[in-house]
Amino acid sequence: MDTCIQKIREIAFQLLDKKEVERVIGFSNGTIPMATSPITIASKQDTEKLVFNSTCGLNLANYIRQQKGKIAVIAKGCDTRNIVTHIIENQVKRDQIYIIGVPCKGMINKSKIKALFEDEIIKFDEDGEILNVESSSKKEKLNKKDYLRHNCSLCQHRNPVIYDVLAGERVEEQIIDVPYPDVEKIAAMDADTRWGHFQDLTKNCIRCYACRNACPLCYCPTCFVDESGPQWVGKGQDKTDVNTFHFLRAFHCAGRCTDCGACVEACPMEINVRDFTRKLNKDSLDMFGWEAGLDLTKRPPLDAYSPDDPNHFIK
Amino acid sequence: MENPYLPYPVRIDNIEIATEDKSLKTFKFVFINPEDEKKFSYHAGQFAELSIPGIGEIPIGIASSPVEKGFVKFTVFRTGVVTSHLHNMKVGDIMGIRGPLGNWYPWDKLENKNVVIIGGGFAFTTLRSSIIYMLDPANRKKFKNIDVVYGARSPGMLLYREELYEWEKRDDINMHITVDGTNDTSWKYHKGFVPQIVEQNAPKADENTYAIICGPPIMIKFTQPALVALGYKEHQIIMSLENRMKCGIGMCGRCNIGKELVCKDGPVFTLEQLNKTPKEY
Amino acid sequence: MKFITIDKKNWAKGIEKSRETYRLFGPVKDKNGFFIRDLEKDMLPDMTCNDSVMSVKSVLFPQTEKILFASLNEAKEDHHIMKRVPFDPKQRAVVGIKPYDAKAVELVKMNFDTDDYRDPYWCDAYEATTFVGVGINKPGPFDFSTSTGTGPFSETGLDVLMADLDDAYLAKILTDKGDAFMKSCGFDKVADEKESLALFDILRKEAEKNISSHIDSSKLKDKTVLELHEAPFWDDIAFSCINCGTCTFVCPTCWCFDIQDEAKQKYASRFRNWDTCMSPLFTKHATGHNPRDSKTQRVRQRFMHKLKYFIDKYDQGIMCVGCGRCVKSCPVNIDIREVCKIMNSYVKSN
Amino acid sequence: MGNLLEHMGIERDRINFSWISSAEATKFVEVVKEISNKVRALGPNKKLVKDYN
Repeated sequence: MDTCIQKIREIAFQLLDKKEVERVIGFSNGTIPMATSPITIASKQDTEKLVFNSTCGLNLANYIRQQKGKIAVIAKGCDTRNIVTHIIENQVKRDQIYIIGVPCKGMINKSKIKALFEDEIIKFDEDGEILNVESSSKKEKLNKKDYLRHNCSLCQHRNPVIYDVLAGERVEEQIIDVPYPDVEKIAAMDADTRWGHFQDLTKNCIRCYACRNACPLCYCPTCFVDESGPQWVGKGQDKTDVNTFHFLRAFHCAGRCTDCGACVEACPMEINVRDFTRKLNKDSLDMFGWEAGLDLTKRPPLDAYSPDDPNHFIK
Repeated sequence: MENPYLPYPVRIDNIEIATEDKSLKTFKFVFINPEDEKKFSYHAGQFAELSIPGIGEIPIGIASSPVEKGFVKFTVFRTGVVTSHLHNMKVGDIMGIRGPLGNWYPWDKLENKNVVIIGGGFAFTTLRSSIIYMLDPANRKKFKNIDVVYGARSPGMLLYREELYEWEKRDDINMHITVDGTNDTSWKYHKGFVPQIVEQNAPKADENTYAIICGPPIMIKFTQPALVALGYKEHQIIMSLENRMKCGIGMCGRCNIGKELVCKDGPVFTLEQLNKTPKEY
Repeated sequence: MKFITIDKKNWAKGIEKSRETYRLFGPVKDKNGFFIRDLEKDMLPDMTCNDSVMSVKSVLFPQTEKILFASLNEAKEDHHIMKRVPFDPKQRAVVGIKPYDAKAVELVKMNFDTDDYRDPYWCDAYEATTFVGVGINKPGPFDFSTSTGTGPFSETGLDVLMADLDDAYLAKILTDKGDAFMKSCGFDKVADEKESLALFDILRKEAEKNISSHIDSSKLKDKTVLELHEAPFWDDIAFSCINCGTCTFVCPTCWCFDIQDEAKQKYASRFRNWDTCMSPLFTKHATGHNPRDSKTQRVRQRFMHKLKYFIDKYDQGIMCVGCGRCVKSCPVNIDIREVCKIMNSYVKSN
Repeated sequence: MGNLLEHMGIERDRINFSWISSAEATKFVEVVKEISNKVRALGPNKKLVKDYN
């Protein structure tokens, strides 16, 4: 990753130096272990602050809307797919965005690593495929591949699908035979067990909306949960209201979600809200052969009429 | 101690359409429990939460005056969920009122002073309350000259028209009624925006003159320089703010400007106070 | 000062016994950490809890609380007349809370119990609650509570402060409420005052020494609101913020709320829900005008409230107890310690 | 949408999408009859129901 950081800094420096972009959006080191924070850089001196590592799990496509002038953004494979969706949906213009693509070997599952320790992690660094993690009571040397986020372990688009420059060598794509084992596992349960699964999934939700706000696709000026006339959903902790928020938000991402995992990354309660979105991603693939954000020239399935639509109601 | 969230039950006693476009209605409420009226003892300039069970609450300035007994009045602009619902309610319907809330115009400080009241559009409610209060025979002698500049888009958009024309006839109050424009050839008052009428007609400031302003942000913005030009100092300009509110008692946290809470420390502030706080209103 | 020794072998039995008088709350381990929950039958407070994801504030101030109700059935005499939801007068005890959370309760009290108004929901719950705290022997790396007027063995806001001595608890009884709770548990083995005081002193010093994180808020008081408000650094601080409500919801001192009505058929309920200054809706007027329309304005509001307005209003320090929850939970790692540093060291250039 | 709700454990027969033109009165009646029969067979819904009080 170190060479990649150097490359990112060089590219950013050049872009700012030649005034090709007004700002570069990237990641900076966080104030606590296993944290990085989105940052915007306008001066070439500040490019030293840019970093990139396995903790950059957020999706910077979330920061590219409503920016003035041309900006550069650092993007992993899933993030570039999200940018494609943004371009298709007319949220940004291709020529406003300079994409610094980063071929990605996956981001780490912070919750899973934290769960190895009784106390707080005080030190984290990575050395190639090895993660060195330390708390005040113990040290662990971990293989990164065992601690990938779930979406990264099943990712088939690690390389950016759209970019102006790559900040590293392309990586080998994973061959995944069963891309949706999690969805299939839930589908195999009976209806009441499935219901129980989703009830349990969201039970700790505090409705902070971090999942929604970390999601680049959730850019509606007024989200349906915030609408008051008419009010679609109650605002309290009623379970039905909480679940309605989750499944409707997921539905609004149907055919658009690139499974970047930012929603789960952001959730302070470590809720795997991807259990909602992944079902829709699988349906998009099964019914329409569609994976979001791969092609600038194709309209997404929910936005196009086709005489051979597999849904029976349309006939 | 009383529960400050629990509204007093009231019955809608009368509903008047206040403006020609029907976007404003004046609601007259009577308290279902007569003893609640005493508890709801208020000063001109305060507001209350109109509370409709199952719909919500909305903070509205009290348009009736403390010297008017037996009822309370509110003039409400139809805009959101609660006000739309209220506009569809009928005489005899039961709802709630929570208050009185907030501070009021500084009546003690205004004694023996000249008072200039400046209002625009539908922000004339607490100003009406204030004028009725000052004109009350028991109070009129406490104040020196009273000037009122009040403007609306058109004659039909002026609130409390009958009262305005009555006041115009009196000699203990100087009315400067204005409209932005009108085709009505019989219109016998001013034409022009409030700031301009203020500049032309409001009395010049001396240390015994205070101005109370209530109106839309754009009017306030342009009236301030007019008042400054007339010699008003920051502490002589008194304004009433509106911010989004929920609790009305300084607890829910949303209406603050700096450390001041508009619902409890306000809504009435002098320009001098406001100039020390962030302009988050 | 009264001290009581509790053999851990007797702990469970004693806590169980207190249920005759008290409804119990305490830390419970769940999927992603500890939560302070209503302890149902057979549940004990999990005393291994180092710190909880959510603070103790929900005991007095639930995230959703029904406050009033009314019948909308016009056939009923009292239709459309709102009434308070009856208050359960049973005594409550929160067992195993951390001293910084108890300090937070004291800060929140300033908002809900004022000279002008008393919030009956919060205050009634507060008066019915006994706070049984436990000192933190090994503070975590994000605990900066000694910089915020509390600390791992601070007594502020507690009725009992216990020290965990491996096989026993040593309890310092701080109030009559605390004394009553200990009696209800049957914990009555009095410990020597002098020795206990000395022991607490050693534990406190040891724990405070372990605190590695500090902030300096000393200069904030003397700055003007406007110089901080208009300072140039807010856009940078706010850039990464996604405007979720995590920081405000995990914060033990954030008290802002929303009031919402719901109606079904002939029954109306009024609820209050936690609200967050991070949401644009928090301040949006019905007209569409929003005094804090931009992300920067909202982020600034949160930090200005905690680190400036609160100081100016109450002169009781900052509105932060140094628990570190927001630091750990923020999805984009906005760190109040860094923001405090920037604000505290800011000097307006001319 | 139907698939997602079903995936969450809501019975499939409670959810129906139909495309009916305003001129297709007969079809509308048929569809409504069919749905009501299916839902009646399922009995009252217990999931995703808001508990007021």
